[in-house]
Amino acid sequence: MNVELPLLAFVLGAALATAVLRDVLGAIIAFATYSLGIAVVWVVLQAPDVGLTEAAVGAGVTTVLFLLTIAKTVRPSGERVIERLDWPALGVSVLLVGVLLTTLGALPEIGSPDTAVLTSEVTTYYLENAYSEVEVKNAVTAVLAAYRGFDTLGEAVVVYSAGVGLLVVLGKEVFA
Amino acid sequence: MAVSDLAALVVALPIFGSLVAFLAALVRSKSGWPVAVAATAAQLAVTVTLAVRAFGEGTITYVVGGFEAPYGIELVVDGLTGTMLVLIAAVSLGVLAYARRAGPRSNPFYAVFMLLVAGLTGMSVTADLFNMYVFLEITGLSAYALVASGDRGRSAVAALKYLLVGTVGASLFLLGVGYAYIDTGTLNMADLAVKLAANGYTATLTQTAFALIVVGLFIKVAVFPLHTWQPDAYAGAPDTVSGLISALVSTVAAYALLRVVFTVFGTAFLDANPFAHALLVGGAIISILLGSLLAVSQSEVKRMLAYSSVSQFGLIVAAISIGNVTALTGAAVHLVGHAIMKGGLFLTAGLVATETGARSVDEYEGLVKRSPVGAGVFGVLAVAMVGVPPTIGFAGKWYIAVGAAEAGSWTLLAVIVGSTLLTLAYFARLVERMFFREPTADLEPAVERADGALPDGGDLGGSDPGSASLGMYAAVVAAAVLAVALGFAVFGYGDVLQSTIEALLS
Amino acid sequence: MMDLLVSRDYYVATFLLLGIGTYVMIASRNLVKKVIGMNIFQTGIFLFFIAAAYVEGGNPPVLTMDAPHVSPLPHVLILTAIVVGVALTAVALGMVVRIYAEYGTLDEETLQEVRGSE
Amino acid sequence: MSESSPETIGEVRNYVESPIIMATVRIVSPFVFTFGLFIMFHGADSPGGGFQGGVIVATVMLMLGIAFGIDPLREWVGESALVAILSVGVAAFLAIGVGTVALGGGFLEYHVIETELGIYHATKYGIEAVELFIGVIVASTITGLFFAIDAGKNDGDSE
Repeated sequence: MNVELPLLAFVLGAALATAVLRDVLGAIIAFATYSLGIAVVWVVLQAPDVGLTEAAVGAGVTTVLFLLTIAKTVRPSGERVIERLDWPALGVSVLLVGVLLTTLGALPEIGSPDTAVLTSEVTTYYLENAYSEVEVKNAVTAVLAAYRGFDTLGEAVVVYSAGVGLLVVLGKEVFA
Repeated sequence: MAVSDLAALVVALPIFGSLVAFLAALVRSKSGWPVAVAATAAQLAVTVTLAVRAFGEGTITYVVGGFEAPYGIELVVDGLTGTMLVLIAAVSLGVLAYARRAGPRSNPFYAVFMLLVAGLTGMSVTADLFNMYVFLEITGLSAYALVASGDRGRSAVAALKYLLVGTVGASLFLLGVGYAYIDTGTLNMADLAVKLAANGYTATLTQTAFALIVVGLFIKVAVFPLHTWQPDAYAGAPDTVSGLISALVSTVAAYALLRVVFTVFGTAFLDANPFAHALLVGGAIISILLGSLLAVSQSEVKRMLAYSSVSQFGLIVAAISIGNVTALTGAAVHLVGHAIMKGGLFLTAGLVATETGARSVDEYEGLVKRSPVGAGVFGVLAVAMVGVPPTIGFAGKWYIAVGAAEAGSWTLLAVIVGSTLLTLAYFARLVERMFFREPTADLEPAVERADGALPDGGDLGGSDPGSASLGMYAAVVAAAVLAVALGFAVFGYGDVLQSTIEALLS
Repeated sequence: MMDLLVSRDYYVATFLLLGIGTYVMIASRNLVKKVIGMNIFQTGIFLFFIAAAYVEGGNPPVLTMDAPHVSPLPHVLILTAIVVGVALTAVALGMVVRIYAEYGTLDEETLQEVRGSE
Repeated sequence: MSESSPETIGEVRNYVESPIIMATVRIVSPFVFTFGLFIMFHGADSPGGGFQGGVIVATVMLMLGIAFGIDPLREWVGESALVAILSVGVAAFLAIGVGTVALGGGFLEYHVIETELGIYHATKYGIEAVELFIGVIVASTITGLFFAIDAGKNDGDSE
C-alpha cells in the first residue's frame, strides 16, 4: 500500500484548499477535487459501491448544486486570494483534533484481520448467508436492501424529504 | 397481520400520509390539510393500540424483514416508547387544528409536517443505533425545512443556522456510533449493551462513544452551551412550527438520550465513569440556571419561551443523571408535560399575535382586556410551567426532586427547587403585565404578517386579518385543560410505567 | 509514535478532516463555504467507518470474489450517510438562495449588519 | 399551482446556445442513460445499485439542461410529472413493505412472496424492485433539485 499516504496527503491538501481559498468558485473546485480524491480512497479501501456513489454524488451532484447556487447568487470579488487566519476557529479545531487523537491508541490497527468489526458475528453472518438467504452475490446490496431494508426505506425517505423540504424552503408547490 | 407489525407500520403510515399530501397538490392547490388531519388521526389510533398493548401485555419486539435481532433492524415498543408515540400523534393533531387558519398552507408544508411525525416516530421505536441516526436526520431535515417555511428572511437565516449546528450534532452522534461499532462490531442496542459490558466499562473506545453520543444529542436537545441554534429557530419559525418543534423535537431527542444512556451503556457504566456522570450533571445544572437567567432577560416572548425550554430540558438531563426509578418516571412525566405546556404556550403566543399583534414582553401589558382567552390560557400554562400543584408541571418536577432526594444528590435537589423560583421569575414578569397593567401600546393586529404566519402570499382564505379560528382557540384551550387534567392522572401513569423503567435500569 | 500514526493513518486523516471541516464552518464568512465545511466534516466520519471495514489484502464484499472480504456493513451505513449528506446540502443551499434573495448578501458579517436594522 | 415561464422577470440567464455542446449531448445522453439503468439493475451481483444508477440518470437530465437550457427542459419534463414520479417511487417502496405484511409476513419480508404467491427467487426480485424504486426516487428528486434551485425563490406572484 504505497499509494495510501500520498493519496491521503492529496485529499487533506484539497480540503485545506477549500479552507484557505477566499474565492468561492475556487473553494467549490477544490471541494470537487477533494471528493474525487475521497472516491479513490474508497476504492483503495475496497469499497467500490461507496466509491461509485461518492464520485456520482460528491464530485457530481453536490458540485453542480454548489455551482447553480453561486450562479443564482453572487461570487464575492475580493482583492485577497487567501482567507485571513481565524485564530478562535483554529483553536476550536485544534482542540477537537487533539482530543480525538488521544483515542488513537485505543483504535485497532487498520487492516488487521482480528478487529471487532471483521470478526463480529454480524459481519461473518452477512458474508456467509447473503447468498443462501437473499440470493444476491453482492453482500452490500444484500445488507442494504434486505437485512437493513428499514434503513434503506429511511434513506429513500431522506431523498424524498430533501425534495419536498427544498420546495418548502423556496415556497413552491412543484419543482418549478 | 399481527399487532407487532404495527411497530413498523406506525412509521410507514405518516410517510404515506406525506406522499398523499404532496400528490394532492397536483389535483388542487392547498389541499394538504385534510390529508394531514386524516393521516394523523389514523396515526393516533395506531399509536394508542400499540401503547395499550405495550402497557397491558408487555414490551413488543419486532425485527424488520423477518430476520434475527443483531442482523436485521429491531424495533421495540415498551411503555416509554408507547408514551412517546401517543404524545407525538396527539400533539401533531392539536397543532394541525391550530394550523388550519394560522398556516402555512402549501401542500409541501403538510408533506414535511408528516415527515417530521414519521422521523420522530422512527426515533422512538428503533432499537438500532444507526437506524436511530437515519431517523434523527429525517427529523432534522424536516424540522429545518419547517423553520424555513416562514416568509421572512429571518426564518431562512435561523433555519440555516439550525441546519449547520444540527448536522454537527447528528454527525457527532454518528461518530460516537462509529466508536461503539468499532469496539463491538454490532449496532443493535441490546447486543451492544452485552458486548460493551464484556469489554469493560473503562475502555477508551466505550468512553469516547458515550461522550460523543451524549454531546451530539445534547446539541439536538439544546443543552447549554450547545443550545445556540434553538432560540433563533423557535423565534424565527412560523407560530405553528414553533408550537410543533418546541413540543416534540427536543423531547424525542431527550427520549433518545435516555434510551441510549440506559439501554446501551447502563447504570453500571455511569457508576464506573465519574466523568460520564459529571457530563450529565454539569449539562443539567448549567442549562437549568443559565437557561432561566437568559429567559428573564429576553424582550421577545417567543425567545423567552425558547430559553425556558433550555432550562426545562436541564431538568430532564438531571433526571437522567440521577438514574433511579422515581427520577426517570419524572423524566417521562416531564417530557409529556413540557411538550403540552410549551407547545401550548408557543401556540398561545401565536394566537395573541394574531389577535392583537403583541409579540414582545412589553406589548403584553393589559393583554387580558384585548385577548381574554389568550391571556387566560397563557396564565394557566405559565402557572403549570412554574410547577404549581395539581398541574402536570408540578408532577414532573416532584418526581424528579424526590428521585434526587432518594439518590442523595443534594446539589441537584437544590438546583431543581431553585429552578422553580427561576421559572417563576420569568413568567411572573409576563403574568403581572398581562393581568395587572393597563395597555399602553396601540398595536395593529397581525399587521406585518409577523414571522411569516401567512406565507402564502397574503391570501387569508376569505377571513379578515386579526381573527383567530375556532381551531386555534380549541388547540390552546385543550393544552391548558390537559396541563391541569394530566396532573391528576399522572400518579396512576407512574404506576403502570414502573415495570418499563425497572426493565430499563436492570 | 510514528508507528502508531502510520498504522492508523486513515483514522488520523479522519480527525484532521473533522478539524478542517470545523474550521471552515466557523471561520468562513461566506455561507456557501460554511456548507462546504459541513460536507468535509461529514466525509471525515465516512472515512472512519470505511477504514474500520478494511482488511489487509481483502476483496470487496462481493461473494464471487475470493475471501477475505472487507466487512459490508460499514459500506451500507456510509451509502446511507452519503445520501443524507447530499440531502442536507440541497436543503441548505435552498436556504442560501433564499437568504440572498432577501438580503442581497451571503457574507455573514454584512448579513448581521443588514439584519441589525430589521 | 405555479406556472413557470421562460421569461421570468429579473432573472439572469446563464444559458448560452452552443451547437457543439448540443450535438455532443444528443449523442452521449442515450449511452449515459443506458449506463445508469445498467448500474441500477446490476447492484445484485456486482458493485452498483439504485442510488448510483439514479444519480447517473439524473446526470443525463443535467446534461440536457446545460445543452438546451433548463427552462425548455423543465417544460418538456413537466414540473408536476416530477412530483408524481417521486411520490409514486416512495409509495411503491412502502407498498412492498405493507404488501408483505398483507401476505402474512413481516414488514419488508420478501420471502413470503415466494411462499404465498409461488414466485421463485422472490427475495432477489424484491431486492431488484427496491433498487429500481430507489433509482426512480433519486433520479426524480435530483432533477427536481436542479430545477428548483435554478428557479430560485418564488416571489409569491405565481400563486
